[in-house]
Amino acid sequence: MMSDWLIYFLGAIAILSACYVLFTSNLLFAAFALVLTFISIALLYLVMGAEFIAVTQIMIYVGGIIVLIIFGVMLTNKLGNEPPRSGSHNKFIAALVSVSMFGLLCFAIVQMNFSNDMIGGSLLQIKKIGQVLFTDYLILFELAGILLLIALIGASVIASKKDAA
Amino acid sequence: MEELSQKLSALINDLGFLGAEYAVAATIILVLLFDLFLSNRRLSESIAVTGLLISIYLLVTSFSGPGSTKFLFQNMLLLSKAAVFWKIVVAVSALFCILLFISSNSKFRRSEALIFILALLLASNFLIMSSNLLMVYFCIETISISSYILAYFSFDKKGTEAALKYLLFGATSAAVMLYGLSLLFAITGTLDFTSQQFVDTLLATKALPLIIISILVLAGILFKIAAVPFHIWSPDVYTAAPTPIVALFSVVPKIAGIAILIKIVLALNLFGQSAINWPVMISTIALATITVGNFSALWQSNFKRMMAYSSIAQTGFLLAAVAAFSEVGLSSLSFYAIVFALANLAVFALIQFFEKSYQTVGMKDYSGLFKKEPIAGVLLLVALLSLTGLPPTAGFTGKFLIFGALWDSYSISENNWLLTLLIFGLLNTVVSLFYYLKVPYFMIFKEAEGSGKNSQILFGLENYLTALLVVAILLLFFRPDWLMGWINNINFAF
Amino acid sequence: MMLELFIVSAFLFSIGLAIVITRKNAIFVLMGIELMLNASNINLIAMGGANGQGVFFGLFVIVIAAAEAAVGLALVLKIYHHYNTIELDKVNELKD
Amino acid sequence: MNGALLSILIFLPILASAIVAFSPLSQKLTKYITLLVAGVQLLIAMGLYLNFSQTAGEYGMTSFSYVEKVKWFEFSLANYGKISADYFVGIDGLGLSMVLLSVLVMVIATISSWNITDRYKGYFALFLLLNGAIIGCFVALDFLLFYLFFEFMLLPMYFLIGLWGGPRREYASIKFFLYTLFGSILILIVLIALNISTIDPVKTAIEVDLIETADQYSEKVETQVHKMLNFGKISSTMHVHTFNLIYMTDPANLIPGSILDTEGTRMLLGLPLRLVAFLLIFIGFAIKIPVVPFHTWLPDAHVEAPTPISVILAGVLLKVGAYGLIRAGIFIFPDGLIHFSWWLGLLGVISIIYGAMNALASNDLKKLIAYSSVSHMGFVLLGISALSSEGFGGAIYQMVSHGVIAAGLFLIAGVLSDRTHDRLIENYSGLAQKMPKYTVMVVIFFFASMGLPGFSGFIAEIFVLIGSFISPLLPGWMMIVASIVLVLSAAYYLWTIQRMFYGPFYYRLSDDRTIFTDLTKREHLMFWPLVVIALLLGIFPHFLFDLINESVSQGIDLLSAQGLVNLKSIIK
Amino acid sequence: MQTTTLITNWDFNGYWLLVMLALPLLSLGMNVAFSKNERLPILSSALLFASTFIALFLLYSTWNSSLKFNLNWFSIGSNSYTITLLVDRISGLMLFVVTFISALVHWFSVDYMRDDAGRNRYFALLGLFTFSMLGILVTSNLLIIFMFWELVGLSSYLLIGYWFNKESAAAASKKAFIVNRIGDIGFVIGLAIAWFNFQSFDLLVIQESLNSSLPGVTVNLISICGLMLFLGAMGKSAQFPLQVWLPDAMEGPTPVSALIHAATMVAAGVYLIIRVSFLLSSDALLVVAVTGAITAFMGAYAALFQNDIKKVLAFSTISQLGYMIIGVGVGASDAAFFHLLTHAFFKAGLFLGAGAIIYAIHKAYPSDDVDAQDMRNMGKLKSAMPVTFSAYLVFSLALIGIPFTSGFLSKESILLGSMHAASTQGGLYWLVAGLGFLSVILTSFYVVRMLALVFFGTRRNSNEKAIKESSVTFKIVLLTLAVGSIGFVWSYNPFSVDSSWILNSINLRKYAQTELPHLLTSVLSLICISVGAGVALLGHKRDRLVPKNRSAVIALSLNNWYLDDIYQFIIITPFKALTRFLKQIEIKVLDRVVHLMAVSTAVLSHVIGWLDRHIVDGFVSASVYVVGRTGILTKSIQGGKVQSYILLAILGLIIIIFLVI
Repeated sequence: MMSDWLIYFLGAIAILSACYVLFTSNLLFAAFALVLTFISIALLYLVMGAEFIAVTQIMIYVGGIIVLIIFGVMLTNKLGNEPPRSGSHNKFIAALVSVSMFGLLCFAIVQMNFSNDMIGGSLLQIKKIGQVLFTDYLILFELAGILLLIALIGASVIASKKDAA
Repeated sequence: MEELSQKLSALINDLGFLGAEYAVAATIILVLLFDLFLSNRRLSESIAVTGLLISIYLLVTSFSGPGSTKFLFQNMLLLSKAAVFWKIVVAVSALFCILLFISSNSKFRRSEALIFILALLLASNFLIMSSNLLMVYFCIETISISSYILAYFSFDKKGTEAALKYLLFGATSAAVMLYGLSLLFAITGTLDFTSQQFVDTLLATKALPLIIISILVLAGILFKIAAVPFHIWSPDVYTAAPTPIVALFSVVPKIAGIAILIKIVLALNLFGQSAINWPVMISTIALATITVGNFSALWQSNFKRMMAYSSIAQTGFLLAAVAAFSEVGLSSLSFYAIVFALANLAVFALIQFFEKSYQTVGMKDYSGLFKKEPIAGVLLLVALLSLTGLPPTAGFTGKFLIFGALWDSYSISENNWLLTLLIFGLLNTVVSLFYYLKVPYFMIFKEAEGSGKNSQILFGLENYLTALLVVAILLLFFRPDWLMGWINNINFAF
Repeated sequence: MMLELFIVSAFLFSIGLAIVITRKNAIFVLMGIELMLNASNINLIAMGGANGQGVFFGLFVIVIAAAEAAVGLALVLKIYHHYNTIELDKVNELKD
Repeated sequence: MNGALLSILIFLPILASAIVAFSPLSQKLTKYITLLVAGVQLLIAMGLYLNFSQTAGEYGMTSFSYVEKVKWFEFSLANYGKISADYFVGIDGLGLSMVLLSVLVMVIATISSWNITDRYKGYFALFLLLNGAIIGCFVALDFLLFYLFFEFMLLPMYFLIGLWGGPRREYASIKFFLYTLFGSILILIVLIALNISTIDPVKTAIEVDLIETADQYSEKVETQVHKMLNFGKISSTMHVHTFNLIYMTDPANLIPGSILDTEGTRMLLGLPLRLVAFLLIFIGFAIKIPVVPFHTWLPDAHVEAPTPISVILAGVLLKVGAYGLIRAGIFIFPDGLIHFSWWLGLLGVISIIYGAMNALASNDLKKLIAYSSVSHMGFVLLGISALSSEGFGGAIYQMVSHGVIAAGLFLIAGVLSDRTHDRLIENYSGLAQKMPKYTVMVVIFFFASMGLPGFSGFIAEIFVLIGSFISPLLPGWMMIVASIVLVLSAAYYLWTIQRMFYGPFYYRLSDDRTIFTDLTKREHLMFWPLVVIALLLGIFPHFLFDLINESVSQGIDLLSAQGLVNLKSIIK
Repeated sequence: MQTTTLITNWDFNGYWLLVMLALPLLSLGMNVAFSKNERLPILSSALLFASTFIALFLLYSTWNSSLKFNLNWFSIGSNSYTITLLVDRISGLMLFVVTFISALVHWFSVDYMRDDAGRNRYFALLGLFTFSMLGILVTSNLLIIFMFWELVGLSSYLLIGYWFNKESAAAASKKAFIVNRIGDIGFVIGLAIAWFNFQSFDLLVIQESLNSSLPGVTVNLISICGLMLFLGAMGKSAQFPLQVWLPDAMEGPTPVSALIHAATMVAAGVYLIIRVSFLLSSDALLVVAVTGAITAFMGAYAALFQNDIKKVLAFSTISQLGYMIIGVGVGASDAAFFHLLTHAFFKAGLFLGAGAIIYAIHKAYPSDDVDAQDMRNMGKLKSAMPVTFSAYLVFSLALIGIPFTSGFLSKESILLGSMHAASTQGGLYWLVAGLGFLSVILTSFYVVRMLALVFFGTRRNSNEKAIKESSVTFKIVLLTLAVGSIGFVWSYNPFSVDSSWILNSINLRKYAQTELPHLLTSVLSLICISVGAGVALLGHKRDRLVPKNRSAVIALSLNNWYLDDIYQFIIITPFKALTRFLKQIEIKVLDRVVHLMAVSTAVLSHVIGWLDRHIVDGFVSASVYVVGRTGILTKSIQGGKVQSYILLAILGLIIIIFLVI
């Protein structure tokens, strides 16, 4: 039952920090709140017994994406004494849409019956993951390589100074 | 360990079936390398064309070979005649777009674009074949990311803006789809949507969650094919991106998306036993797409923007064929998709020609150009008429087949939605005529303002390509059996 | 327990959506998208499925998220270069 | 040799169109080529007329001659069976009379186009294209082929009006195009449904291995195929769906349980589907005819179109609508005709009276003539809906007669607008003094149009009136109301003569009297053939009636019998 | 192709019939072809005289056996249509009278139209006119009759509008044709009913099947058929209420009026109704009789105070036609036919005489300031034009119906018939008879008034000039007609109708030959005549024939009962309003519906396009508005495009979910 409470706790942290991202106007604070969310999600994975994915989550999201985002924040704001701020709009309608979306999702989740195909923690060993990844998901793995390649080239093409005259 | 070696040998066996994809992937690498070290544009371009030709050749040989449906890579992919067919369509369209790209204005002509076009094609190929939800999602995202980058390739302010918008919109719809997929996975416990487990678990699911989940899942695909309500990105992107890229966007992802949409919808339809009335759902979306596309196109003054809405409307017609939920519908859809691709590519090729020769952007810029370019004008007219669906163009035959399929399904199911779709869809043709004829109207009826610029290029590659396409359009009207004979080799999954 | 996890993910998803819709700053929007992807990942990994399909799905989602973020941020920088702002309501030159 | 004549008739102008469009010919040469083509067509059509025999009866309801049947395409479509279309042309009396009319009008219109120099190449190319498409419509016996030509007429027409027309030409041409396209979409809906529902018994017999080649087909085989079809012995993949207009007329060829099956019980909006289909196809063709209230494109199109195009529009194009209604509407859906005859008749009467009233209120000469066309075409509808041989014969007669006379009327308007570019009636007075020969021609055509005995219009109108009175379907008052048009047509024509031609001479817009030159030789050349034909048909009606009698009498007998049977079975 | 053989059972007389028909047509053709030839009018007259001789020959040869043959015309479906040519005594007589009078009119016109530039056109049209009239006479087929009937209408239109430069002539010709067409509606309906009932247009066949009383032939419908045909006749023969065109038709050249009033156009109607009278039931006959009586009275009354000589004659024609119709209505078709023939002679004479007078005055006053037709400009012409006067006198007396004239015989027989009908059937027939006799009084008054004004008294025109007889041709023509108007020609006993050879020889419905009404009628009519003449002579003595002040009675007469104004008010004005209304409907409603559809399409497209891009923003700004009003949120929301797209897409998704649920 410990894990249940952990899940509640981590879920609450994730939600609260996500809410902070939603409502804060300070970009940097938002980024750090997002880190908190990601970390609590990673911890959730751990609780669920998916260590590999939890580690990946922390490495890529916290170590990669968030850093990228913070760089983005820095590069797109003239840093001074003022923290980078940004407002929001469409609040009313967005609240409407989000709440109804949430309502619909809850409806669906409550009414649906979950599949019985649960996995045991043993299946999630690193070795096993490696095996499956290079057999069942071989083609996807290769494709992921291409995806990352083009994302890389794309980002460099976009970010390069060369512009059309 | 026994299991593992079995798997490995199966893998090695399966690898042999993806020749065409290897060709594309190898071309990507080659182009990249040559671009890096030689930076010879011509060379990269010819490599790309050659690679694509090889790929097409491989596809055609596998199509004409004995066609058997085959699962590859642990049910990750499903190789069937239908898939090969779609792959050929996509590959040929991509080849055409690359040719268009080669002949385009050097301003946009950077060989990196080739990499993304090829990557997009590669992902489309896998998307068409995929029978796994993860695969579907992954391919859609790969196509999307390539597209975001390609949309930027006009390298200007507008291009950047369009690309960013495209990215934000696309990523959101992909996220929505992903959420739907995750719920679907939670219900079924499997990602293989061709499996029995998938069907059984869904049959046990209540209608309400199924509806919500299905629609969430559809979001990503509707985004890819630019159907209502996920169509809004396309006008901006079409306006800002370079013409060959737009031509690519209007055909390749759309056809790949339709191909996978058919598969997923058929899977979700559960052989007609689904709690959702899929024909109603799809025909609603189709009708909305046709109507929104047509009516929004009416008052556009930018030709490419109009074509964006036009391809939205055309998507609606493709969806209408899906809504028939019959083999006839799918055969008709295949025919129509090809005809649509032909006509759309022809139009974009001509847009590029006129852009290059006369710096045209808006429709008004086309005023009086018929006198200077009568042949291109006639070609444009025929292509647009085909999009409208008037005889003697194959567009008519395509529409005829699609609506025939709808009638047929109606006669079996007596679903009044299908009839509504049939009648309003056809009446929309009248509306579409209005805007399709707008550019020919300016070309033929209006006099050019001012002295009128003269073309620097007499007759570009575009025109030869277009002439080829237009001849095909006309030919397919008079001999639809040639193409239909081909399509009839395909056994659609039913 | 599954149910609670799914509700959490639905909550996160909706917040992500709200962020995407409301926040003017492009980077915020990207964050929102990441949040939505993460929400889905919670579902996938919670479910797991036979042969750990869910986990692998989650893995690839993370890959995609990274690629998307890279391209997206590159574009944001370019936008900043062109418009000198990344407030989306000011990036609005493409109209009919 | 007879076999290819109709094809020559269709493709000669299309070929010439290509030649004209793509070779650097002078205006003079171009128009002579056009005239030559029309002349050759006229000769061929005359030959067809002289060798025409109605004895051959192998194609069902009415007998067709000069039949050519070549496979166009045939492909199978999944579990739906095969779709086959033929290049299938042939004519019966009805078709031949229409062909004769159109080649005649084409010759006249060519002569009338003599002075077109502006972008002449495009003009004559489109003109020839239109020519071929029209002929194609009249000889096609395959619905798809018919539809192809039917649609194909639109585009040349659109450009001819839009490029060489009057000041509001663009508006008129787009209105024309959208309107008629709307109509043809409705037809298309029915066309698709018909294709789904009908099989080709010959090809199906081959498909199910009853016979090996089409030559072995006999009545016995036909009965067998129909029997098998009826008992569901032919699986759906074996069905060969056809566009053949003649097979479509035979309910035995309808697949049981298909949309338009006569045994079907499908209802839509409270009506059996067959009747709905009839309504759709009716509206589709009614737009072309045009029937009030679907007529508003006509005045605009006519007013703005250049004279030769008006001539073709009024002379031939409107007949395509009526012809289509007969061939593809009522022959296939006789039940619809019987069921809706009251409404059709009513629309006919309304068109007759309403058109005439509007003509009376028009102050533009061309508009007046256009509205008179609406009025006259109302007779066609009234005659068709009467389902009596007099009415039906009269309707067909009216089609030919109106073709000839309306062509003349628009030429008349053209003569004046050639000289002054102004068609407002009130701007003129006393033209008879300046242009006596022209006035004579005006009087001749006006009286011909108001149905003066001796001209073809009389025969047509009187028999439509009589036919509608003795009709088993229409109430007597319709004929009585319709006959009011005798007074109305006299009123608007005579009033026009009085205002424009009688009284002292003046012209309001210009003091230049020299522009009012009398008819030239060329103009005489276009008028007199029409006068002669109108007179010939007015005095010797058997020239035409002998031609169409077969279609009329058999048509009426079969229509009423078949229609009642169908109607009984669809309305249970 | 099945061929139609045109002619069967053809014989020698048939050729002559065709030649007779062809001669006027030949005249037409020649005059059209050689439109500048000045000699042609004489040739035309000669052709017409030749035609007259042929008619006479035909009359002779068909007197005992009528000429009849069929031409196959064409067939529709299984029904074949034939043309039946028929010359019996009735049509033979009519043929002769028509050709004869037409020939005389031609001859008269040679001089009358000598100075007119369009002379050849005039003669061409006369030829057409005669041809059309002959066409009506030679067939017993209703359809063919109708065809020629319409041709008569056409030629009258062209002849009345002969001087088309005159606005009034143009208007009159139009009016004549249109009013005739109103009658034609009836004719067409009659045709339809006839075909419906008998599957034939041939009067002989119809009569036969009526006699054999086929089952399924409804008597009422037949009667309606007859009445409808009568409606046609009413138009042509200017019966109430369609008589308005006839007075205006005076706009044509005077000889044309002679032709129209005497032999061709108006005769056609009476001829037709005589021919089809067997279709009429007794009720229908009563309708016919009453119509005739009203017309006779109205015409006579309208003629009372006219000052235009041709108008007087025109109204007298209307009145006399009324008599003929009375004749048919009371069952004395033979009397009607008799009156038709006699009337042809004296009315032609009257018009040609009037023409001669007008011509003479016109010669004397070449400038147009003197209205040559106004009787107030005449007077005392007896001495100036003695031959014309004597002929005119004979015609006038015949018109009144004085004994020894043809008019006495024929009018007597009609009045006799009406008396007989009144005494046997009573009721409204008494009104018919009464009006008949009343009209006799009026007739004698206006005829005497006309004679007095034209030939007696003093010249009322101030600058007196010499007016003299014009041409020999005129004299010969007038005298010939005068001979034809004398009673002896028509009956060896000019007092006894019964001894008239015409009445005895024709095979028509007979009036009853009883003694008492015979004498009574004669006496009564003579009294009536003397009353009318007496009043007129009294007026002449006191010089009050041209009334100075216009009382209502006189105005009513002068304006022909105000019929034109009434029609203008109750028919033409509302009708014009209707057409204008329909035009407005066309523009405002039908076209607007189309436009509206186009516009709404456009608007819809704008709306959809706008919604497409802006719905969210719009929704947002609307909610901002609402929210701002309530003060919950500050204005912080502006349009952010891409997010709006996303919002819209998600919203669409939710909407679809709700739709499908």
